[in-house]
Amino acid sequence: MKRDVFVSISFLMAFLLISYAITVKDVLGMAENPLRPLGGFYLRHAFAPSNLTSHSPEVVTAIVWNYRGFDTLFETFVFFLSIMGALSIFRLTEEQEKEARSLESREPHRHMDLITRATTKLVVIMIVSISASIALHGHLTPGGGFQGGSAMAVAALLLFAAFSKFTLERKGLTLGHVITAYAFGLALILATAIAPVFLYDGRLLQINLLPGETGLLNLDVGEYIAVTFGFLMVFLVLGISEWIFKVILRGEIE
Amino acid sequence: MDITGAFNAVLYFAAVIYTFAFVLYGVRAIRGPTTADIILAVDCLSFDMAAFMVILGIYFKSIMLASGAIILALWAFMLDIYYTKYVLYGEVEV
Amino acid sequence: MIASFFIFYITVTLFAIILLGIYGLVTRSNLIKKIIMLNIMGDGINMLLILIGYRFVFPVFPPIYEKHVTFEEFLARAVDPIPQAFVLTAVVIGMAMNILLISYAIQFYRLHGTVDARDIAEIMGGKSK
Amino acid sequence: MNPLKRFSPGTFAAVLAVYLFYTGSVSKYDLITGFIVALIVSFLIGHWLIENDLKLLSPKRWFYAALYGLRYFLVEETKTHIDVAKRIFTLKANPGIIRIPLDVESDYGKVLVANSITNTPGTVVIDISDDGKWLYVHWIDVSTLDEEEIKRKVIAYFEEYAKRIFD
Amino acid sequence: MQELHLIILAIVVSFGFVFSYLAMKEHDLLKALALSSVQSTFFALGFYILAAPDIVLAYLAIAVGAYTALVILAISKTERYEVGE
Repeated sequence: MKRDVFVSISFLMAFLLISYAITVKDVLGMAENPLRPLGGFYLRHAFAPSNLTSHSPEVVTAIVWNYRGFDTLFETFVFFLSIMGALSIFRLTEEQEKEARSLESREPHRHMDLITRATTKLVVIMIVSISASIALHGHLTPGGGFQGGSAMAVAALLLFAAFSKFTLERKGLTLGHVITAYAFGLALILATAIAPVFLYDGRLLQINLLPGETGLLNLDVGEYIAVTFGFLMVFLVLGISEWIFKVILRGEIE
Repeated sequence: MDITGAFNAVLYFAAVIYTFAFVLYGVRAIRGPTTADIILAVDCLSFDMAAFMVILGIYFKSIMLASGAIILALWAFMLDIYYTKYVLYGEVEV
Repeated sequence: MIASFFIFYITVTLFAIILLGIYGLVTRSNLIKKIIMLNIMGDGINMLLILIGYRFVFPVFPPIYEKHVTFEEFLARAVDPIPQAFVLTAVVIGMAMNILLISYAIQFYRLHGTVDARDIAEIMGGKSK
Repeated sequence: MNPLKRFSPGTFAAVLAVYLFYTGSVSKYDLITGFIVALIVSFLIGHWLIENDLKLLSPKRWFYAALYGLRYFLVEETKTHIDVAKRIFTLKANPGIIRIPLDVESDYGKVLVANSITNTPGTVVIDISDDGKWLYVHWIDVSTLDEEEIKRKVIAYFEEYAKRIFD
Repeated sequence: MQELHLIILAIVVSFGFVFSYLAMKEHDLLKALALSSVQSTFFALGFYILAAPDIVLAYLAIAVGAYTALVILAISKTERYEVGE
């Protein structure tokens, strides 16, 4: 109880201090907001006709993949690591996997009713083509690899919920295939990052040496594939029922 | 009468009505006794928000900003399906 | 004058949301609830960053060059693209972090049957208050 | 399964249309990328969305679909809106859940009937039986329990048109 | 004209604050998640007003779509009700 009072009072103090700093002192410089010089530089040079251009009218994508490309490259690896972490937490040995398969075959397929399924089919087709549009137009209009990939992941989630996971696994969306596709996406990103070194004697990730907008397009497509299948992988593993895990893990604990 | 002025007036009117609808749905989302009420309020709120975005897109004369509205309308559908599946079976996937 | 009042109101409320997120993160004991509050805090921070990059001019443009405006007008009216690039990274990393945290929570529940921070402290041999 | 058999021109056209609609421009780049995406999607899951592509080519079905749209949005919606508005002011309601048999064969026909019923005020579809033969509907005014009468009052002409469009 | 943006933004932020407070107070986690997704929807509108269409696309897909599904999944696998003080 005493602790709660302390916490509340300290938060109130912090709030008052911040309010004072913002309203009276104007620490954030919000009152009149000029364009900062670095932002002006990017705006001026992202689609300039002469040098330093990244051939992209979409300045955010230009910054994300071209000016600060290393940042985004390593961000992709952070994403990769977190997904690998989640997978390694839920890992099963080979015998356990076999046991899980045999237990899963006894489970009922909990798909939803006819109306929802038929509507979901239509919506999923829409989401797939919209997400492809977002990803492939990343360097022209708002969008990019991350946005398209997460949109596509939502389509996969809809399929999981409306049909059952087993229906999709029977149709060929198994964990092995998904990991293969994820690896393909990462390989595309890495290939685009390394290509200037071998082809044009450039540096790593110097993608404006590539002809036209190829570099940005490749990176966007690679990111699209990687993000989609990364999410999908996690949800495939999380989709295993809880009682199966309890049966399997019981042996391990005792 | 000036057609642009009339059009702008209609847009203002629609924006005010939508803001009022947000408040009403917000009340339902706050007070709703069961979780189903809250989810229904969230759903309606999302669709209203999508329409509001389109109105703002017309007002700012920028077609680029309208792409979010389509997406929002699709995502609200998914939220409903997940909630329904959880209530029906207690287990979401499988 | 009225504009600057609104700016201050928005900024202060955003800070209030951030502090609320931290408060919930500290005081709630359920791990899933902690994750929800962490996300609310992150949203507040993202919004604040975007607000710092905003320009207070009337027809404000997103940082995307369109053909039908001249380059000078675009420069005069487009918002700062750098915070947007930062926030784009932050949103995706936040989602990666969520995946990892939620898988930790689920696995802990499978092994020990609880997601309450006080019970976790007891299980791990600490003293719960 | 033979990949060529999976290909569905209907899905191809739908995906390309949504792609171009969302993009909002028809340049060479859009057409090429949209073509590739639509090709991939329709080879992967084409047979799954549309079972019989020939139905799409029949002009009679399109004509009935247009007629149905006009009639539904102009006549039926107005009628039921007026009816429900009257009920709000006079507070005359007799709500209950009824069961309606369905004759439509195809899935999309059933969806059309169910969504048409839900979209008109006063009636909401709650559930559909597993074999798709029965609809459970919450109706604001349960005035009769006779099956034919219920069908005439709630479903009206939806089912005839659904049969003509999709079967 | 400029004020209109700021008024809408102020409304959005106020709604966001109210709903995040309610989400903090709620003991039923599913309700808390629904309330926090109301807050996410309002923030998406806020990003939209702030002329950040890139962020809107990413944020909508993640905060309204994938994150909600993930947390519902986690709730269905763990506990629905938070134990009080």
